Amino acid sequence: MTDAASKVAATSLDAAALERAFRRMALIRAFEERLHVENTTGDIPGFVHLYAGQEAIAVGVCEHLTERDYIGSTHRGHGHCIAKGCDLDGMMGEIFGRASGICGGKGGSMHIADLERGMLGANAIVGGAAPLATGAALTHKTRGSDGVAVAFTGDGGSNQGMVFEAMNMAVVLRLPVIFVFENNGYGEGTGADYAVGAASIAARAAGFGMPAVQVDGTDFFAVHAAAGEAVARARSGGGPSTIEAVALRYYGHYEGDPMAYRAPDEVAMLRATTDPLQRFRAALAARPEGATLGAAQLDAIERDCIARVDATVATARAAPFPAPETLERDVYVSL
Amino acid sequence: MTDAASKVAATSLDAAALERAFRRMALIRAFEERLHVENTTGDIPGFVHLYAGQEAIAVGVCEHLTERDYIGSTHRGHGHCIAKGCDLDGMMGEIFGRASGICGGKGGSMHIADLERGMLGANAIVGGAAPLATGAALTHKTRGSDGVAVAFTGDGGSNQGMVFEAMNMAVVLRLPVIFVFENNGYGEGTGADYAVGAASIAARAAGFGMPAVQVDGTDFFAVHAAAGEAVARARSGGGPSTIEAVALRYYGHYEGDPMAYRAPDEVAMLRATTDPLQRFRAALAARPEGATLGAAQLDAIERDCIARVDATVATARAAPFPAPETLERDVYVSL
Amino acid sequence: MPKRSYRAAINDAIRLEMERDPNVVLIGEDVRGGAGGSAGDVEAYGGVMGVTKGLWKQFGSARVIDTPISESAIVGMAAGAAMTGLRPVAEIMFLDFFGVCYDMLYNQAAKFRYMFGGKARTPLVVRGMMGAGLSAAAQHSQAPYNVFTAVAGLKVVVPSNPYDAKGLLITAIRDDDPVVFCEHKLLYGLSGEVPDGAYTIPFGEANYTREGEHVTVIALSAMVPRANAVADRLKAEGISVEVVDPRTTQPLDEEGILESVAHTGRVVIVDESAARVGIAHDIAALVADKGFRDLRAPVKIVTPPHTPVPFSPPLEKAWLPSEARIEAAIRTVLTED
Amino acid sequence: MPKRSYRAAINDAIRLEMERDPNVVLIGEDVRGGAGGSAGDVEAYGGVMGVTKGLWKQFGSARVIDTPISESAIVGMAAGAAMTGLRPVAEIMFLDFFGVCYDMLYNQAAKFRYMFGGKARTPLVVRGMMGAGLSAAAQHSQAPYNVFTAVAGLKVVVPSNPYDAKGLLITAIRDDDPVVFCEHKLLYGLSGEVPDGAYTIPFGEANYTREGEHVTVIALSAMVPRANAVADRLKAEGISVEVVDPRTTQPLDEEGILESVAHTGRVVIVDESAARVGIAHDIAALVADKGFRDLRAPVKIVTPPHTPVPFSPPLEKAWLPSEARIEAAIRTVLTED
Ligand SMILES: Cc1ncc(C[n+]2csc(CCOP(=O)(O)OP(=O)(O)O)c2C)c(N)n1
Ligand SMILES: Cc1ncc(C[n+]2csc(CCOP(=O)(O)OP(=O)(O)O)c2C)c(N)n1
Ligand SMILES: [Mg+2]
Ligand SMILES: [Mg+2]
Repeated sequence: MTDAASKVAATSLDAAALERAFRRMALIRAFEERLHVENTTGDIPGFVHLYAGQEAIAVGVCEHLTERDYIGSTHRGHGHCIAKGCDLDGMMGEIFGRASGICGGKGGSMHIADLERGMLGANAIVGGAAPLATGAALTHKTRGSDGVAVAFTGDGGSNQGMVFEAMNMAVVLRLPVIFVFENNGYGEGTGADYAVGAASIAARAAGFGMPAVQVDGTDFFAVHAAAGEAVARARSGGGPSTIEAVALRYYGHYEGDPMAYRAPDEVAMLRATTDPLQRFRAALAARPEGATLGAAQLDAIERDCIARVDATVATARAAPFPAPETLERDVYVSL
Repeated sequence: MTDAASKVAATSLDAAALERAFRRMALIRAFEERLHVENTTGDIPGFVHLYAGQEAIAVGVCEHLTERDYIGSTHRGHGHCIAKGCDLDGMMGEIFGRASGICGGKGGSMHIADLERGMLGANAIVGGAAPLATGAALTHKTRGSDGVAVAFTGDGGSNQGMVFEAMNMAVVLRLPVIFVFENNGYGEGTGADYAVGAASIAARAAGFGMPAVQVDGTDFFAVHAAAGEAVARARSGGGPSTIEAVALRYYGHYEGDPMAYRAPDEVAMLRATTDPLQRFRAALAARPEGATLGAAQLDAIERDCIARVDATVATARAAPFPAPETLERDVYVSL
Repeated sequence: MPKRSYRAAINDAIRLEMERDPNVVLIGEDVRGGAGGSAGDVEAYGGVMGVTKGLWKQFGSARVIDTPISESAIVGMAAGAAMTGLRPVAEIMFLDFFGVCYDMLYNQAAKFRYMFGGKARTPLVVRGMMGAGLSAAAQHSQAPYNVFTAVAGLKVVVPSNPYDAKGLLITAIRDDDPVVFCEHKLLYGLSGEVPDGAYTIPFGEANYTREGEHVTVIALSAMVPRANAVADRLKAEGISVEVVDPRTTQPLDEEGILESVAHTGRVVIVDESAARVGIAHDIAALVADKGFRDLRAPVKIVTPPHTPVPFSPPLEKAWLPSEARIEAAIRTVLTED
Repeated sequence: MPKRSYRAAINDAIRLEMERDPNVVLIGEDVRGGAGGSAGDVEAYGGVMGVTKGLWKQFGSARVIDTPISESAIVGMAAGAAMTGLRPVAEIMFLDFFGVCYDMLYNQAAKFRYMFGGKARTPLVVRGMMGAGLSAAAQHSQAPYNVFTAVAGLKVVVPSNPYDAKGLLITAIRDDDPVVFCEHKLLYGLSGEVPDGAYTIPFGEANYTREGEHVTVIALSAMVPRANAVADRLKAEGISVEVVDPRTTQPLDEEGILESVAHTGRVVIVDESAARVGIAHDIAALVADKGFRDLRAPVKIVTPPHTPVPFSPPLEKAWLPSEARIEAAIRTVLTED
């Protein structure tokens, strides 16, 4: 599934939808590129894991979702949050550990959640989203709604026991959940080619008895098409699906990671040849909307996004840290 | 793989080997049938899970193993213990909770172990044997020996996360371990057809990137042939394999289980049509050894086994219970 | 008042809450029993101990959900369902199995509310059986409520009789926080007065099962009947024993405990959970701090030895805190002065 | 004596034992780092915190084994290897992850010897980092050594300085029982005198890091330097504080602790593990029983609040037991009489 043009035909996105999708990818990119710089100031506490290079996956999937659909995310969750429509100031405030953060500064980058928008949380336990999203799918099924849930997991996380359990559970109970495995090549410093013993994550998932495909995760249209099928299947009672989307990350496992496990030119090559935003532009140029949504407009969107991120960083930096009195709040609903 | 006769050809067992195999199956059968009766006396503490009906699996696999090979077992472990050569009096004493038990009465039926014989223990945690046997295989690999390890797991246990993790780990590290899944139709009161979402346990395992076959677990020769290939592969550095062996159990999940989840005539039908010992006899009759190892000899072996079990029960019942002073011993090697 | 067993009281609580609220679902292994297999559409088990019998017949497979043997997916799915609006009651058959699924309770359900800045609600009940006494051996006889109590975000219930079991479970199901409900397998057959219909018992309110003057015995779960028996026996001797059953270990009724200690000045704590770092130690620490000025004798704790649970009946009997050991501890704190 | 960091001391201990005994193998995620991927045959990490750096280069992939992210298989494989003759050192990167793999420690490795009647040996070391202070948030900042200490069959080590870390880890690797070795991430950079070559420190022997007369402060892991700092500051005021570092929580040096309490009559326990059912409570219970007659003031414990670990630095700073809170507790037990 690498020929973008072919996929374009297969997807029914009007100009507005295409613009929204590009805007979301551009916003994720701007957000992460900016964090890469901000992190060097030492003002961001804890660990930050950037999503740059994987934008087409989060957006290609989430474009099929509404606010009543749920997603569960990972430690590398900024892209999923933005794709699901989380509040940008709340995210940035949280990452900076401020009171203005969407979790009041208690969670940080690895625990951003926006429950009203169906974003069930980033998760610092690798593989954690799979059982949780399976439960969100159970809620939809129990209530007879046609809502779905998506679990985002990495290639490394695909080897975690509870993820396998969740996949079998979803098949047995025929739950409307989509397991999206983002194969970005590495789990920390370990190659997916080493840690995943199977021919592919998708092939292994297929053995569990659900439709499973591998797509090029740098190709928005390929992801969007595969997700469209999976979401439609789930909504119509067809049960779970797996999508393995391959897209290597642009930065280290965490900010500060020297990446000694990657060939020196790997990332430069990726940026030059398979950048998701560039591929989106190329695909657009090859279709009628290319006229209405040309390079100039897309450039403007990218400038917009950078400006929005500038503003959100400024807001976050201006916000106070949480008050000490909040330390012992929010543990229980009632006690 | 259901035509026994064909398999016979495929296996190179001389008369002595055939006799030993039959004797072990008969001993397991006698042991379990007797426990079924003994349990009604109320003299056996705790839970007992009987292996009757699955004899061909434990024996078909363990006939390929020596004492330096390891096996990890389940809560339904008596058959594995006998097939691996555990001391019968030690087993029965343990099941009766006596000081003469192989674990001094501290473990019981669900924790029988005989480490000198490579039997790493029955395990009351479903799926527990898979990671442990994987570790025993690591010991062999690290030492450059050609020893192997076998993990016995049930159909229900095949859905446990750590079993999946162990399978992937074994493929990644190319470990000499064989995952034997005994599909006896049920996990407690739940059908394998319900709980295993995949087409088969073997099909799911194949997706992990290892050779995986499904065999008729009531056909000793089918199991023996599949195990022979898997063990040879492991010994020669070919890495892990999976064998799913299908053989329904004759008794309840535990002794006392009313089995309301099974068709009333299911077990009678099994005993009449696919009994592992009967099938072994039939296969033998169809080959030259049938002459030297005829019905009369096989009957004699079965009588032998029943007599041995009589003796072992008498010995166990005569043995004292463990002394209270032993309560706090054996927790640590040193303190 | 009608008599019910501890088992029946738990069943009754779940049934009433499932009737009352369509969001309550039951999830676990063989909570129905009989899915798949050759017998056709039956309820074969209703839980391995028969605790959930009849619920599948009444509520069907959509709300009484049998699962594969996948505890992480059971608890994780229940937690995900809880944070999205259901009120799942998830069963971990034997609480000893928390080892294969603890993350979903420990790092997920317990922490959602705090990590997410107070926005999450996770009305989840995880129930299971615990405790020694049936020769179920080392992996099926433990009582790990001490471990659960250590985790901020969880509530922990350890009912000691049928009346409490029903009222506390109804409270647990209606509670908006994750609750671990620990059923002692030795108590399932215990019968007592249990009203028909729903009633709740608030968390964090200890129950004085015996009132007394000379010594306070704090006991939990299956240790409560033993402590009561000792108290009744000693009464004849003129030794007046107050027995306090906290009923929930988080929240813990600190006042209730300290009040009794202030009253008697002497404390024995009987706890099956652990010989080290157990609930007994947690309560002893409370008393040694806030109750110190009232103490007239050392705080004695009666727990099992620091060993796994043995299989053989005589060993297991010696392992569990006995009435004899409870009595001896009482006599020690009474003679010390 | 040469100076080494806590990190280097741990690395040194593992290297020396791997040189000494071919059965010692290292198992974990990115203990090498660089398996697969596009860089070719490199050691990219040597542990996410660099603790195992250089070991793969020296011992190769057969003994420094990178694994998938499968903690149950890591600990389970290590346990199975240990019971069959290897002496594995398995890493759970962050001990918070015990939730996804606890069964293999709790129901398996810890219980083999007892369940199998004393016939098994499981020379397994499970090591990992713990503790708050780096804004790693609720799922990467916990210190669950209280949970491990509650389990019969496990030994638990909580080193507070480089010298102890090396000696205790060598002891752990040579020990024939399963040991959980808990490294505090705040201490990795701490430097101190560490001899070259192998030496062992026996388990169960507390270290008096400060000798004093007026009050005993029992502190563990990263709380020890804080307690020492407070002791040094109060000396100026003429307040003489004895600081006791148990170093191992199982076995626990009960005599060493009780001796100090007998000497001072006043106790403060500083423990990061938990606000409920922690090591502080376990030790307080010991003192309230066996040390009761020596006590002249309530037993005060200083722990974090009963909340998950918050992310934001000011909150996390307020969460961790501070020198100010330790000092306040000391003053309280000194004024009470
Ligand atoms: C259960 C668990 N094990 C290990 C870790 C440490 N860890 C955090 S991220 C990570 C790598 C995850 O790799 P992958 O799933 O491919 O996600 P990616 O970082 O590539 O997005 C690891 C090992 C963890 N957080 N949780
Ligand atoms: C982790 C865990 N979950 C649940 C149980 C309870 N249990 C004991 S045996 C069993 C059924 C196992 O089924 P299967 O693996 O097919 O083995 P079989 O009993 O059929 O031999 C269950 C659910 C357990 N012992 N351990
Ligand atoms: Mg990855
Ligand atoms: Mg089965």
